[in-house]
Amino acid sequence: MAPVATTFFFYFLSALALAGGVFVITRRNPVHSALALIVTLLALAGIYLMLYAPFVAGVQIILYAGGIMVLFLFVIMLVDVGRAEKERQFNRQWVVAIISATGLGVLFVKVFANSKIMAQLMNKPLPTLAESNNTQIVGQGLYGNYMLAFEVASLLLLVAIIGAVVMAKKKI
Amino acid sequence: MSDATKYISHLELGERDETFLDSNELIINMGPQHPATHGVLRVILKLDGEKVLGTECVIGYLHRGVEKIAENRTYAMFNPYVDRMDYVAAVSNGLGYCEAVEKLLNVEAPPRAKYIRVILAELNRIASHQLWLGTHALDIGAMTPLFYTFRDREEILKIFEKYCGARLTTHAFRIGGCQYETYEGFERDVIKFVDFVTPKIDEYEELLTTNRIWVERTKDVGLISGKDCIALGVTGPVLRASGVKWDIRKAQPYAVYSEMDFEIPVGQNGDTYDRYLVRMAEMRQSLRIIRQAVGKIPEGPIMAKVPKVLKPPVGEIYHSIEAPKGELGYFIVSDGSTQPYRVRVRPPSFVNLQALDLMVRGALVADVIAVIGTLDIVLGEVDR
Amino acid sequence: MLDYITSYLHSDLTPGQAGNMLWATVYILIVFAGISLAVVAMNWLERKALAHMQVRLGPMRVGPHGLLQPIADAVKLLIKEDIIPSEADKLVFWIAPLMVVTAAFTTYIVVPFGPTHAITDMNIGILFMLGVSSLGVLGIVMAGWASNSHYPLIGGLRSSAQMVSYEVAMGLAVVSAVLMTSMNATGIGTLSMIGIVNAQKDQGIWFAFKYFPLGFIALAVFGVAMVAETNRAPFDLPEAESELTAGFHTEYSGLRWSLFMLGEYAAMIAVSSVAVTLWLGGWLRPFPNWLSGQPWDLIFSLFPAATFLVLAAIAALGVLRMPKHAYFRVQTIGLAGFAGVLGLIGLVLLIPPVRDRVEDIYWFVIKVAAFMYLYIWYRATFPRYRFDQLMKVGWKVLLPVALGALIATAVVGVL
Amino acid sequence: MVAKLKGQYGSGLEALSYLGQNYLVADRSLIPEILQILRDEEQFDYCVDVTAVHYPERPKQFEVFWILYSFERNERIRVKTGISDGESLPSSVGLWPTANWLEREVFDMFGIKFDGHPDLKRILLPDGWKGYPLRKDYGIIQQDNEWVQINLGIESGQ
Repeated sequence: MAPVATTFFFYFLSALALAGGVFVITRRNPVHSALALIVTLLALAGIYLMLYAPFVAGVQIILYAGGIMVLFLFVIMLVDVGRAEKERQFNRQWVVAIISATGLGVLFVKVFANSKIMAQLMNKPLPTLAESNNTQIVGQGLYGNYMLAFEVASLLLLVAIIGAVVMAKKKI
Repeated sequence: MSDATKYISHLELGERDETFLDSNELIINMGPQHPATHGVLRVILKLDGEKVLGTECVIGYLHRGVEKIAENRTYAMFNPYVDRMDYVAAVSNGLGYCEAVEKLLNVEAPPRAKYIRVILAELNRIASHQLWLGTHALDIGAMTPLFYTFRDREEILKIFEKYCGARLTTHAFRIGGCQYETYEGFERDVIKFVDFVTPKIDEYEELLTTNRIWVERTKDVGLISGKDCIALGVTGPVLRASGVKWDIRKAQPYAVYSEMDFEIPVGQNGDTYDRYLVRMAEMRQSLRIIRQAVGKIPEGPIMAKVPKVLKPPVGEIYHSIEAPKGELGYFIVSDGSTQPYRVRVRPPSFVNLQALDLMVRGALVADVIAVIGTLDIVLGEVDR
Repeated sequence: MLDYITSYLHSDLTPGQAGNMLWATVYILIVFAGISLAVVAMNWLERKALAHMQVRLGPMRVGPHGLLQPIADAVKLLIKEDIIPSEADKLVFWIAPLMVVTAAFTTYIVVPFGPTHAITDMNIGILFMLGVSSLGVLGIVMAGWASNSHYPLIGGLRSSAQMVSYEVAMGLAVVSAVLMTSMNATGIGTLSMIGIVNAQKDQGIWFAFKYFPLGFIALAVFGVAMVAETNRAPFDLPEAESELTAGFHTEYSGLRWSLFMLGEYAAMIAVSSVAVTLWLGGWLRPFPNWLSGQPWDLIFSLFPAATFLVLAAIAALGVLRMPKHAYFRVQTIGLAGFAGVLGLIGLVLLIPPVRDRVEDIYWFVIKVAAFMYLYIWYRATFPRYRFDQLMKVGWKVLLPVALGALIATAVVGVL
Repeated sequence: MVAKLKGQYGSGLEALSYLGQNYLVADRSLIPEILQILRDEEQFDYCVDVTAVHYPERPKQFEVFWILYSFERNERIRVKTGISDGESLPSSVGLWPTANWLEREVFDMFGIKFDGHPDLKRILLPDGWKGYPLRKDYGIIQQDNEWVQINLGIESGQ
């Protein structure tokens, strides 16, 4: 399908993601923060769709927005929000944060301003991504070339699950 | 008793543990307006997640001072008031009160009246159990049995209506016998009802007894041992489901139960499922009693010779009967005047409700509903 | 412009794939209206069917046999006072029902009512469907939290735990169906909803019967999990009325509450559509192999018209059986009108071009309707599960069974 | 049984029967022991009811009853004692846990205190209510107007 109003959707989704991100860190009510995070995640899923990566978009929705955020909310709802709002926020490292954020920003601007690097990046022919068999390509990649990495990652997750069980259970 | 604290339901509603992440202890107020508390029962639940740590019942929302009213009415005038206590088993209430006053007066109702009393009381027991079954199943989430039981209960209420003009608060009996002779075709109607309802009880059982979810929801829920039942004074089907074979109809027969041939169904485990089975079996036994009573009903007067103005001699009497919910007792003190000096009602629901805390401690919220249902309380009787 | 409109009519793609915005919008409107109508009809049917299972009549007063009851209900809900508790989190309270409805309706983008009768066909169709429908739980959790009251909070917690648990079993069951799509010459499967139905067509077997009983087991697991996902009896714990009064929507009233109901029923239809698409051949007619050939094709294509004509006949019978009394005159006329409309639809469906276009949709709808009937049937039959039992069923029964079916399918497929 | 008890306690205890129902009349001081013996030695393991009667004209204003039943002997017995206003009684919750609510109700209705009761507070009437309704000097339409006005916001509940 031919894309429609690509520029508009790109800026719209980006703005949504940015606004969501800002709200996540500025809201004092943790539930509001979590909801803002959901907006960010959904906007990112939209951007993935624009990048002809529907599989990643789908996984983003089903795992992050539908799964992990539900668990986040689950935990947050059990916490006394009134107390949490009065709690001291975790922003004691704001100096370091500002320095690193500025550094990253400067780097981005530099790269963008440097016409040589940009030209090199832009002139590369974009690989044609077929939307119609994206899932199949991802599947072949994961279970073909990157089999080992995939299995290592799943092992890591298994370890994490066992660790969580051990930590949650007082006696086994 | 050393382990007396086991039976005491007293919530420590003190300060909550105020740590940041560990504050999932929840105090929930269930009722007095709640779909599953069968009226205006209020239960304060202390929860850890969904687990019940303790309960406390707050009752009295329907308190009408029945006992105080009795002291200001004559014996005959108080008779209709007792119907308003356990309003789903009004006949049993009336039966207990009339027999107690008769005892105090030293008169005895004629046999025909006694047979009519037994028939109506057993019909009422079936009606009460049907109402219990419907609402209990509805609490657990099965809607359909409610409509089945209400359809069949209607037939009983029709018989009541034909007999005495009222469906619910019947005021069917008078001190000394019955006021009304049976209407034309009463026996036929009752037998027709017995034939009609016998297969219907199988139908209820078909819906529930082997239903896996029903069994899972009720088996091992609200366990109470026979010993605990006796300690807490729990009577009726709850006691029998815990394996204690005790029924006042057999132990200390009143009316004409001594002439009836029936069995006392007992359970073994004392869980909600057993209580369900016991009540189902009790309905069948009641049908058996009704069939016998209709067959044996003698001719004769329906009213004993009682004076126009009732003046029982000075004295006190305790008389109890097996109401659908358990032991319903009347303790009446007479000072020789036309009005009772003191009437104490020993309500089965009130005493049985005490067992709630023991039965639900450590269970889940959903079990509280099931246990309130299985105790078969009527708030009109709890609060009086 | 005219060309733009008519060009699509000759293509055999969905409007989304063809990139035809106009027709996509038309399809969206049709699907939205159709689902809303289906929800309204479902409301009436559920009450009637449930009532008849419970030896009562159900709605009888508003219109003949209560046919206008849903409309009366809708009007009542719209004009009801909209209450927001003063201590509630207003923004979240406001968004929650919208979230539920949006999630439920968005899934219909990929539901294939026929080979070309879908808004669009995505490469990740089934994944999209599961993902978006799982967003509905966010709305429920938000509603439970925003009400700032204990019962809704417990309802919200229950529903989040329940949905997350059952999504696992549901996902595994879906994967085993997706695995079956790759059992062809190329060995490449598909996640696209239309692709899955086409795979069943090409392989000549509905996946419910493929590798019997493996496909059927997966369908059964999905069938249980989908009831739990949509919070319906016997898994209606988040809104268990006897325990939590009304669960997460205790504090909601009027329009917002009706949005929850709309979302719930739409979600029920959506997951039923998934089950039909994945295992019961979607829009394919029954017995394509056994009863094949031109005459059978014709007979099966007459089914939609026949259904409407039979319904019209039943309604006409109802007209005859109406009491002959002045009081019932309006109702009798109304029922006769209804019978007339049904009969007219039936006659229109006999016209060959209409007949051929509608047949796919008809079979799809019939299969979904069977699932919807199951929902009603469950509700009349089963008591409610307790929370720990619910979790036990989800994790200890459904999950291993689904996993086993998946592995067995893979093994059998490779062999 | 009666003879044995009588031998033990003598004049403080009377065993009577009215209309075929047996009852013991005991002194206030003997109550804890007698109840203990009835439960432990005579197998009266089921406390049917605890209640009271008010006689305002007597010096010992209240008569308190324990109605007991023995499953073993299939027999009922009543124990009664008289106490004056303000006097308290030993709680029998330790003997029969069922007495918990029953004693609370007696307290609620008559104002009789039970020593050693774990949670003696009003049960049927609201916690802040004043007056004990089943006393004879409490009129039938009397009510705690103050409580009604404060808690229900109406002039009167009548």
